[in-house]
Amino acid sequence: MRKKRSVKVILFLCLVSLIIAACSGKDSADKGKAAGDALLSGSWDQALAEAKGQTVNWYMWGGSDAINEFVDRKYGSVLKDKYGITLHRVPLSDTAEAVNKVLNEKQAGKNKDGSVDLIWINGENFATLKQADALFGPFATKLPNAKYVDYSNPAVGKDFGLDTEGYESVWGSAQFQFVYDSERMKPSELPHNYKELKSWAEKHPGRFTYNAPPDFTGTRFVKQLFYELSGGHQKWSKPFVQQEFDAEATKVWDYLNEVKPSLWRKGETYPKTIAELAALFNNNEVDFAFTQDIGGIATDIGKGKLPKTARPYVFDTGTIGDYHYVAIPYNAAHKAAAMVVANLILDPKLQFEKADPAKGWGDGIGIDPSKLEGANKKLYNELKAKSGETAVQADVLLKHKLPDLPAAYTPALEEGWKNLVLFQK
Amino acid sequence: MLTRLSEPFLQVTDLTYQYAPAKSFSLGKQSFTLEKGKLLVILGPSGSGKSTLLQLIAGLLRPNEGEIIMGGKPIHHLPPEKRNLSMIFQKTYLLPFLTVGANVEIGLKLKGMPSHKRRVRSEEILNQVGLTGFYQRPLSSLSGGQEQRVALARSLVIEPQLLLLDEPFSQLDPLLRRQMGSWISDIKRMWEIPMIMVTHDREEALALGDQFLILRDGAEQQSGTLDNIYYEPANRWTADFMGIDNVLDGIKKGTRVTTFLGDLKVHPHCIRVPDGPVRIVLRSEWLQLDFTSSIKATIEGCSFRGEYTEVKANVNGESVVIKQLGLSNYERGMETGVRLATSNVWCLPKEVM
Amino acid sequence: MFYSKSKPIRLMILSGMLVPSLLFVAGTFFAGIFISGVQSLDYFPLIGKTTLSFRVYIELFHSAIFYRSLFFSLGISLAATFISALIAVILALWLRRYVRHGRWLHFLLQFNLPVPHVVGAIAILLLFGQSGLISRLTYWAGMIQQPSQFPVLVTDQNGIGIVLEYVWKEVPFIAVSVLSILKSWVVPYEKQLQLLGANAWQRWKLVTFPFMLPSLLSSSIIVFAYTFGSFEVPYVLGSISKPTLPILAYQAYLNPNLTYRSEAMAINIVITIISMFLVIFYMKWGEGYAEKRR
Amino acid sequence: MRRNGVNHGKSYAFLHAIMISLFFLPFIPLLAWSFAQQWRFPDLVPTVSERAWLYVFSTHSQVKDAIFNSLGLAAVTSLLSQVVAYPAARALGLYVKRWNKTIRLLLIAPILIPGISIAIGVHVLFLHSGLSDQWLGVLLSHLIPAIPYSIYLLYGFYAGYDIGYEKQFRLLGAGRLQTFRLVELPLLRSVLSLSILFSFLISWSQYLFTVFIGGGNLITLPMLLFSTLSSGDYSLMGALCMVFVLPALIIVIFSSIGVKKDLFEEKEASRVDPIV
Repeated sequence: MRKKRSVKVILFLCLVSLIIAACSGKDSADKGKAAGDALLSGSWDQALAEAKGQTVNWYMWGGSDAINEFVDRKYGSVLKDKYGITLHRVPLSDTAEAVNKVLNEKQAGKNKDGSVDLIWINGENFATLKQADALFGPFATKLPNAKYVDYSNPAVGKDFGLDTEGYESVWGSAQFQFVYDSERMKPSELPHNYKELKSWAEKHPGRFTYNAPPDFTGTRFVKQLFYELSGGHQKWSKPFVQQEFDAEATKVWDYLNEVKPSLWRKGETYPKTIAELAALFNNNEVDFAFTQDIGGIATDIGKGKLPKTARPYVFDTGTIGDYHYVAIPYNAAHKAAAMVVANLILDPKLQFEKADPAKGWGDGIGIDPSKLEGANKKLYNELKAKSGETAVQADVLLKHKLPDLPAAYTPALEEGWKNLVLFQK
Repeated sequence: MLTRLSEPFLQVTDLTYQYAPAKSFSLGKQSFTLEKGKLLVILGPSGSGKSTLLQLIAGLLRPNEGEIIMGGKPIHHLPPEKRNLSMIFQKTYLLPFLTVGANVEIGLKLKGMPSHKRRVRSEEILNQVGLTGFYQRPLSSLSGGQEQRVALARSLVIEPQLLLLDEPFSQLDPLLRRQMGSWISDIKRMWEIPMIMVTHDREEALALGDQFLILRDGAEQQSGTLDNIYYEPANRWTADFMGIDNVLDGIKKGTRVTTFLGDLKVHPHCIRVPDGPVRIVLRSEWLQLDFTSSIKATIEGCSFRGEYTEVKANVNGESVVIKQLGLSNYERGMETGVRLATSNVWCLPKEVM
Repeated sequence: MFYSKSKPIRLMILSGMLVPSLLFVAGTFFAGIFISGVQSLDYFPLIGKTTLSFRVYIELFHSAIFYRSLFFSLGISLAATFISALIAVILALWLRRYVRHGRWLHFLLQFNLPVPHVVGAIAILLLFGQSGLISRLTYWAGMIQQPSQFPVLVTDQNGIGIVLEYVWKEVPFIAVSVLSILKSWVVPYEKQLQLLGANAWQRWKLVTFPFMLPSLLSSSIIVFAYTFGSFEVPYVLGSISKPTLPILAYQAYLNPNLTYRSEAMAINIVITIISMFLVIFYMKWGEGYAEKRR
Repeated sequence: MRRNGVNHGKSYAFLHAIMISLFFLPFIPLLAWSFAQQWRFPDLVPTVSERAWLYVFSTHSQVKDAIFNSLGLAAVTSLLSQVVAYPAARALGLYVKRWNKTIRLLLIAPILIPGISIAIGVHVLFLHSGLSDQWLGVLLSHLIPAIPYSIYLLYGFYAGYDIGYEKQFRLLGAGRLQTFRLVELPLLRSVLSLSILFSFLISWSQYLFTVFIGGGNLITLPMLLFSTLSSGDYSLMGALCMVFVLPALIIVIFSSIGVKKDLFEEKEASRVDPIV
């Protein structure tokens, strides 16, 4: 049988398909934008009507089962029952994945029917998307529940120094806290700034570590160090300048490299996630863990992830706290439903449930308590009264709260840490 | 089916087949006819194209040219399953996951015969091949010969118009082989099925065949009846292939030929061979040792072959092979004589050798 | 299959049988590699880069981290393949004695063949971690007082945890393929040799080993290729300061900064080229022997 | 070879002990964690809770959807890959002589090329052709390793296949389809089921392709497992792992009792696994 010709034909066909595949799919249509504009100018009822029956793909960091459960169970059922919206939570290990996805779609010219409807976001991820013109909005102030939010407060209205301009809607707040075990340590022994932390670590070799940037809290741990060593947060609220940054960052790298031999595993490796750090703490391998939950660590204690005697506290030099938001990509397929979700999660009752460690996960509220009235006000006061020894007092937290660095510093710190600390022998 | 007697049952005309150009082998124009109840043996060494020819008839290969007419109808364009013939291969190709009965009746099943009728027919045919009561048996319980008989039953039960056999017994031991041969003869007689068998085994071929076709490198060397191929080899190669041990030089003149065995009479069919140097082909069984003979010979060696003794003798400086029935033991160097046990000899022109 | 068809038609049918799979593999796999290749050469029309350059490769080949990852990956694969092969051969030689009553043993041997690698990795993590089950057992045995005294076996600098997982998973794979040869081919040859007066070592050297070599080789190549390119296992069990090559590619690809994209693609191409060599080795040695044997 | 050695019993038991501990041991912590409420360092036994399992089976969790997605994808992948692989394997094993090895090299290459390289390249390709984030795209991406794998397995069968069976049956009056159904398929059965099972497993345990091409829209079990991994919920991780190995377990049990011929015993043994 003569195979030679058939083989040639086959190879030729393959080549053709290869070329077609490589060249195809650059069609771009901008019809999506028009629909989005109508949504922004229309009434809320119209948005509700449009949202009915839609499915919202909410991309969010999936590293906490308490959050996952709250979102699925609480928001999911309210959305389904009240608005006829199906909530589809997409778990991510890093929000950058979702950012990447939207940018990829934009590159590929997929300007409508994008796969991401809503992203849990803040900081440099928001900055990246906003600067790439890949966000839908301004929609935040269009939401009925925006009346509870004080966007004039710079801490809310600015995200890592970047004006949100209504392109993201607030969801909650968080502040970095250290966690120790009151059974292992007396409060008097605790370090209260990075200087003390270093000498504590050197006295207790192998008992301290931090989760590696770019994990969110890990980066934040390095940022706070950066503040302390460079003389405070005030001088960094301006745009990023490489030379100025490098001059001060060196101190950070030196500090971290000096403390390295005293760290867990001699700093050869670090926990990848905040959860891994918590597990080390729980197994008595290290003496400190971190948390971001303003409402306290009762949720994690209840789940057995932290010992019952674990307590949170903050450094005297302060810790970084901020708001976190949700944003809608410019090409989202279900913008109306995404807006309904963004509005729903601002509902005071749900905000309080989320902040309650017993019902939610102790996340700080995103709304402004002074804007509350009547029953909501009462609920807020009840919530405030609840926090026990597993949480830091709200006024203490507020007193020690530091703003986050402008977004451009984050990749610089993360890259620097990777190259000058992690890979440094 | 009624066919006019003058027309043969199977008529193959100018069949050719060419393998992919890379392979040089091709089957040249082949033509033959076959009557009902006869068995045609296609003989040839491996690579001679005999299997190709059989597969062309079966429909497993599509001929480049030529036609096959069976029962008055052309069949060369039909797929194998529409040709109404059956074939038995070297391997039995019985399906290991079916019982004996299921294997036998599979052809009937394919034709859509209801299962109780199938069973009756299969049991009947199993009886005929001597496997009564094997219907329910698993295939693994059979011996080699039994498997071959099941395969035979499976081919016969569909009542084919033509049975093709592709070296069917070459995997069996000699005793079983002979037994299977007699089965085939019986079936041919009882069922009157025309058969075509391919083999490279001369003994088997001669025992079973009515008609013969000898192939070499895709070309026909000789065809004809048993007498033709036994007594009258068409050329030196056929002579060798048919196991003729003695090929002697001779000078032909008219109806006589002169050799070192003496002056011999030429077979009547060989008169046409031009006078001059020729070759004489002489079967070893036509020579006998005889002390009284005038042709003197010296024994060079002998070996016993089970039923006969093959003796090598030197006659006038030339070696000849002689077959003696039974066991005989001759000393090397013994002086004796040779006698020719035939009245005439077959000779071939020298240039065809 | 198509006996009654003429040659051109048969050729068409044959092409029809092969074209879908070839087209599929070409249209997805080879097209994907093609695009990786193009992007690794800094070709991004969408952000205005339309000239090809080897910039990324030059940078890559000057990066210490790249080399460290490359050699780390190769080292892990080599160690995993070698240890697995060694244990597998010993296990197979041992197991062949029990061919008769080997049903249950076979079940055991096959048990983790279809278990996904991620599960294996997590299991190793929970077993060999410093606060894992084995560490706890040694604590109760009084050998250690706290987790940090237990040897570092996972997320370690030398990839011990990763190798452990691979060995656990691949030993049965190699053993099963070697065993099938040992059971079917070797015995008569060994007996023959024994009759010729060969002792156990000579029998191993002259018959057993050469016979199992092809299947050992082909399964080892498969193991090497898999362990070299696996992402999940080092992701779970690797130290973040010692990324393997696939992890490096993954991190670079996920970086929102597009300049890292071409780096990811370049690493990708390096991985592909190394693996392509393995494919060729496989076709040459692994399969060649198998066919000869048949 | 000491077939009848005296100390068989002892070494046999020893072998058993070693193999059991080697291959089963790692599953113990997984199973134990799945029932753990809290399990801090020195404790050998966890405080028991069925929370993780309740979550797995609760209607709110994504686990159920993930199982269905994974099952559906794996089932369609394994069937489609047989459909594409069967003719190619048959053509390569029986008919195509010229260029045979080269074609096989091209077709089998995706098995040995790491998933990460393929996934990244194919992701970009699918982004351009609009296949990413689509069910179809994910399916196609799962087929990339599955089809070559099936070709590889089935080719092994056809390379040693005696086509005489088919010839014989055509001559007994069977058409092409009948021959396929009555002869080829039964002979192919054990290899085919192996190919179906393993392409199923390839899809079932696929993470990178699903995450890249599906972009998270299509949640499968491996994706849940990875996101649970970063959340540090070991109990849920243990439970998900147990769910995840279930098909593997069923297959092994099925293979050791159901099928007459041992799935792994023959030549195919060298053709299973490591992609999974």
